[in-house]
Amino acid sequence: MNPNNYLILAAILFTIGVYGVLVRRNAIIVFMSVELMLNAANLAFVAAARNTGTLDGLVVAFFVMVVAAAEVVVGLAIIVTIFRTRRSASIDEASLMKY
Amino acid sequence: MNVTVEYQALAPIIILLAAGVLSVLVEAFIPRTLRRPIQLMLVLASIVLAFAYVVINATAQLAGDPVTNGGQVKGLRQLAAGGAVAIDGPGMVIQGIILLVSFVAALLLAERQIDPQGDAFASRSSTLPGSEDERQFTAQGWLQTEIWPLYLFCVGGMLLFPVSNDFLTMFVALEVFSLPLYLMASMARRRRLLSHEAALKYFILGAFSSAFFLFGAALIYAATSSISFSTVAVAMENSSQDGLIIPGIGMIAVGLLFKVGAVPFHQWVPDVYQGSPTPLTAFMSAATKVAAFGALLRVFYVAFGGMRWDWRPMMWVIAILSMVIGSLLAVTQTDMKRMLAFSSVAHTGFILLGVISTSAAGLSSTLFYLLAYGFTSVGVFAIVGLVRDASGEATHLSQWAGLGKKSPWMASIFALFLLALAGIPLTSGFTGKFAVFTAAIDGGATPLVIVAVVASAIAAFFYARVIVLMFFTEPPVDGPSVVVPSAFTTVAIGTSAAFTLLLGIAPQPVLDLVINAGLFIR
Amino acid sequence: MLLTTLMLIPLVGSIVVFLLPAAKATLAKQIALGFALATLVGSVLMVLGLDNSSGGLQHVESYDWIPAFGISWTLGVNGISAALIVMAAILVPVVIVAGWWDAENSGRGTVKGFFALILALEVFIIGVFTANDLFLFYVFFEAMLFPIYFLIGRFGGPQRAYAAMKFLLYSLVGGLFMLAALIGLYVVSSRELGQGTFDYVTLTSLNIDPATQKMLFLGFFFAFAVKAPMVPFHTWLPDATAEATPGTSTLLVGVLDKVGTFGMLHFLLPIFPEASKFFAPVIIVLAVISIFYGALLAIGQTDVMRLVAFTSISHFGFIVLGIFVMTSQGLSGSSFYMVNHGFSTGALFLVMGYLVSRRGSKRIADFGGVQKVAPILTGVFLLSGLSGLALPGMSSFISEFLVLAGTYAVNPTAAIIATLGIVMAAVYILWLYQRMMTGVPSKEVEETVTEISRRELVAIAPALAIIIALGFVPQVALNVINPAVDQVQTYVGVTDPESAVVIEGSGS
Amino acid sequence: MIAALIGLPLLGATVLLLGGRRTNAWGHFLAVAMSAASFLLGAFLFIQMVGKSEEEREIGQHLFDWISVGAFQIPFGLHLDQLSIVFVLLITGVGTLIHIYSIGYMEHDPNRRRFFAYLNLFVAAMLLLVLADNYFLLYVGWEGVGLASYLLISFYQQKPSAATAGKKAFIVNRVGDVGLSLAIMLMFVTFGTVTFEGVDAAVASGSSSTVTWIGLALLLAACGKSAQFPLQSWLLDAMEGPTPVSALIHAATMVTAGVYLIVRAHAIFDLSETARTAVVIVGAITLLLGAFIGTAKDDIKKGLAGSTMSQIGYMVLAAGLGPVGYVFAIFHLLTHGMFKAGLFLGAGSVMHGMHDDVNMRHYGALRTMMKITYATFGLGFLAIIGVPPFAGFWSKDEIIYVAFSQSLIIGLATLLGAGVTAFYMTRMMAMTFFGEARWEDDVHPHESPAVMTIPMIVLALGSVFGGMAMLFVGDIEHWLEPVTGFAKPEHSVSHSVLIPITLAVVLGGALFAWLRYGRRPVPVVAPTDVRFLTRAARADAYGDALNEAAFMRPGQYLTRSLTWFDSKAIDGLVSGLAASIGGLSARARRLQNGYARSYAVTMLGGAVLIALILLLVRL
Repeated sequence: MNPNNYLILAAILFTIGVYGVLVRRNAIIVFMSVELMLNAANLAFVAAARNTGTLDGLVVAFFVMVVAAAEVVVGLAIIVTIFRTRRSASIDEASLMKY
Repeated sequence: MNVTVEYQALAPIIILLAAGVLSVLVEAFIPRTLRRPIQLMLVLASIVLAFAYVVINATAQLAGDPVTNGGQVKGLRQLAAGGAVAIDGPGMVIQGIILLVSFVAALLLAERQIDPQGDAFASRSSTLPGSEDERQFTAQGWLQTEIWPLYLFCVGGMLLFPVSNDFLTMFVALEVFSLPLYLMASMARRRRLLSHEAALKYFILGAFSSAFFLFGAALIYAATSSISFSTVAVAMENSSQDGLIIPGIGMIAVGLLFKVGAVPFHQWVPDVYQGSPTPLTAFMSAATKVAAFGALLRVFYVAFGGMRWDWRPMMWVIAILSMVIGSLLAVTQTDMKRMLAFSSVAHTGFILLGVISTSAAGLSSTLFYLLAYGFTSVGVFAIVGLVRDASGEATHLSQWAGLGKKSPWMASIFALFLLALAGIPLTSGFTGKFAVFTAAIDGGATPLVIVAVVASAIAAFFYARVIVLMFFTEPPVDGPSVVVPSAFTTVAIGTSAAFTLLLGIAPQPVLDLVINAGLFIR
Repeated sequence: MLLTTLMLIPLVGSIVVFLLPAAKATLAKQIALGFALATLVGSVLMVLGLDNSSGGLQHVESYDWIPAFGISWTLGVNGISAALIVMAAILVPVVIVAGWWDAENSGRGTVKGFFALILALEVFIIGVFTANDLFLFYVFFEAMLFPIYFLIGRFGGPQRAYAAMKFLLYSLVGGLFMLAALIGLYVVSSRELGQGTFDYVTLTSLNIDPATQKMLFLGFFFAFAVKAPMVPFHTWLPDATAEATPGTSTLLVGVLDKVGTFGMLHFLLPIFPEASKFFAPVIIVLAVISIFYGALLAIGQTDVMRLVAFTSISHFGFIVLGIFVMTSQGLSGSSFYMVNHGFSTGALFLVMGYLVSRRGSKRIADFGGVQKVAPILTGVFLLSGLSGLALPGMSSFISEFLVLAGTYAVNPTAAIIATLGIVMAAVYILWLYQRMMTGVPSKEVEETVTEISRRELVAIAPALAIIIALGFVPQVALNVINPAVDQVQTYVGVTDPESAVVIEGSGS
Repeated sequence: MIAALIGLPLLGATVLLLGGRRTNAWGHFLAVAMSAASFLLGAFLFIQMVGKSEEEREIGQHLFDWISVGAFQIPFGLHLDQLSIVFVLLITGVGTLIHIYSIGYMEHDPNRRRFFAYLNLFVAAMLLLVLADNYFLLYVGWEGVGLASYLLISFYQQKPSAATAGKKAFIVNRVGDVGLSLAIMLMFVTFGTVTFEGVDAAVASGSSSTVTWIGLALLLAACGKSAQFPLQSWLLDAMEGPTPVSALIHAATMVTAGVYLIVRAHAIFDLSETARTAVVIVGAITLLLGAFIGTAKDDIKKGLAGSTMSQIGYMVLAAGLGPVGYVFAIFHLLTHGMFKAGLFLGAGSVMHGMHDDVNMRHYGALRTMMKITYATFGLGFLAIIGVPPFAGFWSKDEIIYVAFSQSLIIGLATLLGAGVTAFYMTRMMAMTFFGEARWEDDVHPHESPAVMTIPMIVLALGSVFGGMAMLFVGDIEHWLEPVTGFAKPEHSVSHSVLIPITLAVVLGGALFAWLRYGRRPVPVVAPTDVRFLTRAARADAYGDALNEAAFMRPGQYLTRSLTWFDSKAIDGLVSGLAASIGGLSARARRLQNGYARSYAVTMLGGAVLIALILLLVRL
């Protein structure tokens, strides 16, 4: 089948991720949506690598996984701190600073 | 294929990352009492050393045109690490600026005298705000040194960011300096809720934007079958894949414009600047902008250089939005840090003027502006950190009334920084503005300059208002006072002030430097 | 070196005064006065050193400053700037003596600060009139604002913060547009010469295409019109003068605002000749409007300081008029007018200050009958007023008439309308005199208003003496000014209309 | 030599003004001395001039180059010729007398020193006016006398009426100055010079329209200074000043400067029929208007002021008649200078004796109380109404004669004027010196001291013999001819016919007045049930009302509305702009609502925006 479809799929995943970020209140899920976006990018890279027959895309994919892992560590740390203080993981509650 | 690693060229980056690893070990194994001096030594030493290497490399580059000698170790205008990193004139200038600024900022972070409770960071980030054990730790006067490894990794990432020559390296560098920033932002000693909130917002939005960046890179890769800027540039010339390239450029732009804090990707800026520990705000406002603009320049001059006629209009709009909205929103701010945050958004717009003119003049003027702005910005936040009352920093504008009476010197220096931000002659800010405006008009962006002028006019109002507040208004009873800092902060403020004046009165040497830095390597 | 030295004298003075301990108020005043007088001597020597046979720049000195942008520290004077510098150098000591106690009376700020600021201001004044690198000019143009800004904001009246802010913002906005035009000019020059420059003489030799000229002209003109100030960019001036101390107002209106008209004369005409000719008709109309607008509003004021401010707006109308008719009489008249106006308005502000400081009120209605209690003060008032209404025999009359005659030669209508302005001048001055000085003094006036003190008399005497002396021997100044004016005319490429030619034009 | 004429009184003024109180004691003597010295010098120069042959009589003194800008070259030069010398003598002569008189009149005034300083200043300025050798320098003297007049009218500064009158005089004169300024500008742009010599030489080359315009501009100037219609209104208020001032400035000298200007600029008027006609019309209107006002005034000084207007009207009219009239204009000016000064001093003396009361209805029967005053005033009275052989007769008769030679209407106007003059002067005599005493109780009329009466006597002698002397001894026509030119009118009613008619009219007027005021008792309070004409005359023929309606009211309205406009519209616009920026900012802040997710939305919007722009560019 046409490998371009993988790109399209990636785009769809990315969009879903964006949508998740925009509509979900729970910080964890928002964060998961971001991860989804990253992975969509990964998929795109891999697919593109397949298309173009170059390796770079694959390399990128590995790096991105690592980076994403690091991001999880930092992200969860922050979210957990917030959760422990506010007893809720809703990112809308973190809105003391405005205007 | 065998990849040779040009260690000298990469030395600055390597030094800082290595120092970062080292300082993690220090945290792990050295007894608490000794940590601070060692860490401090480590940080300052590594930065100085890295700077020294940048200087060495630069001089070596000026020695002769190295591109000819096969990209080998000697002449350092070259692609390093198998083309993943490009150590060239502008890159090195940016690195130099980052190192200078981070050195000054490090001094601020090391300050332990202005806050009676210790430094600007939570005695234990893990404790809950307002919880019993927080009170205990504070009472026992616990002080952490854990920011230092983070700081080192952050600076290291920043050094890599503007010189990385392919999307992967750039993405990694982006994350390497962003993640520590997210963490440090959450570590304020006082007003911890705000600090946490800042960190959360910064993190979520930062990750969001970097995802855009990454996906954009993927699209470009799909279109050009390469992630290396130089090859991408070539491939774009004759590529039919507009469907991929155009969105690709757009999404990469989103990622980078977020970091520089351009409208409409700016909304994190005020919140994060306000919430973070003030010394860190100083660091962020200066270093992050510099690094991010370095990367932005490289991507849009090198990778998308051939497409400038496509992306320029987009940048025009962003620049106009940044200048106008930044200045406009600053007018009604009541919190000093937020006001400065919006002013920094406006300045992003001004710097974009230089980027847009896509010429040698544009490049050099942008570099100059970054240096000028970096120091002014560090200095201004450094002083904001000094104005305190019992509850900590007094950042509400009304609390600044009559400071000119209480401590004329600090007030005068602060006024100096404000004038520089407003772009008044004989300050660095004016020279910078002048340079970018010149480049812009030369590049045919006269309308942009007109907008910039109007924006500056609006901006002049809120800077002048602060001066009126400090000098022409009677101080309130029980108003805050300017605490006397230790040598660290004093030196930091002094240096910033010195640079702000120097670059205004005798900018020629620096101008020579940025002009001789030449263009990006392709 | 001469001019730089001339700037160094007050600069050193300013620093010395500033470093004095705050307690030593009197010493600060004496030192300030000393340096001001030294500057005066220096500037007089400078003028005596001028060669009146040439209208070009003299005492020129030039050092590279920021070669990257073709910016240099280029100073030089011609007759016009020289005359203005001397005028300023005379006014500064006058103001220092007149404002001997202003700092204390304001109750805010330190005495040494007040006098240090005044000297600092003098530095920039000399700079702005001598700078012949446009960038340098701009730098001084902006730098000048801050001493005044602080003089108003620190030592001014109840509304001082507002007034200072308004003054600063108006000037900054004007300056920013000038900056844009300045950069534009730089780019144009770099396109034409390869390497961009800000050098005045070089720029006058450029031939810029008319469309660009007009754009750039407007940028500069806006800044100068705000400074001058011309209707409708004038509203900052009355507020500023109403709040500032009389001395500050004197320097602000008498000297600083001249930068606007000086800029038009020295930069706009020579560098943008076509644009100047193109816009001249519009500007002439604006100028005539300013003359009447200022006069009428002066009549309508109830606050003495505001009143004087509006009379100045009217006078600036005359100055601008003379500049843009571009005849030798008009140009020389305007240049001479700038000098005279410095003294006459200065005298007015100072004498008003004397009255206000005694009575403790700026409202005209609070005065009346002063002639009974303070005849000498009244005489001084009348003399200043008469010079303000350009009484024949006083220097202000000669300059005003030169402007009108020069205008008539090319634009009779404007001249005729402007001439009606002299009637209104009489109205606003004499009516003011009648309301404040004549009649039977009220109880408050009798109690508060005392005869002019020796110091005050000494301060104001030079200004009045000069006005009368120059009315008798105006050539002293005109001989210095004329060559420079001819130079300007050659730059613009205009000549005076032949009287024969004018017969047709005038027959209306 | 000539400069000294001006220099002496100027020196006096300077010393007195700068000297301050120190000079109080002897100040007035210095002033008198300076004025007298100037007079002697003038006399000396006059004798010298008489000695010379006609060509050499005109002498000049170039002091220095005053102004030189491009073609605008003005010398600081003086110039003495047959015309200026007679003025010099009049000014310094009458001036000195009035200085002397003032010693007595101002004896008890605390500000006497200042008064004498101003008097000297006036003499100096007036001399500069008549001695200048170019219009621009003349302008300085012109304004100088205006200033002196302003200072002296509002000399009693604590009196609001005086202050107002002074201001009014100055401002109205300024309107005239507009004329003078424009005239000088026109001369400059047309002929390239403003010296009398240069203009006279070049005037022929000017286009007729230009010359006419110059003439009209000069006429406007003359109207202002000489209180001619329509700028007459200030003169009556000017009587607020001390009486010697009224005598010197507002009767004898300054107010006649307009006539001097017209005669001096005769070269221009010679060339422009239109301008001359305008001058004649103005003169005719004023002479009737002034006389008309004079008929109803109860204030002795205002009556005389009206008379002054009217007499100057005669002069202006004569000047407007051209070469046939110039000399007689000057002739009448000189005689008038003497008798009108005498009359004013007489009035002053009366007021002096009547506690400064000026209302003639409180006078009456003073001939016994003040014999000298009565005599001198009477002689002046005979002179002004033109009874032969008194001074006024000769000059006025000549003017009437010439007027008839030019046009019947003008002639009749002058004739009528003569009649009315006789009427109001007789009325004045009757009300003041005849009839029954109507004094207020505490008033004890007494003759003035010698220092005051002597000048009056001298002037009285002048008004008796002055006319004859100038006409027969001085042969004034031919004396002035070289300067002004002189022509005998071609055809006119012969003197032999005209003189009887004139005298008849005069006698008629006098008789009518005598019947109304000499025979019948004069009510102490002015009757209010009077005819419109009387009311009009009392209200200065509504001149002020007109000015107020035409200029003051609209001016005040304009000022008020502009003040509003300035603060509301212009300043309002600016501050409105600032406010709107603030408002905009306050509203825009709301977008920064603190929710991370909405920030993300904004970012997405930004992304879309960027994509759109990129695509648009591609299209």
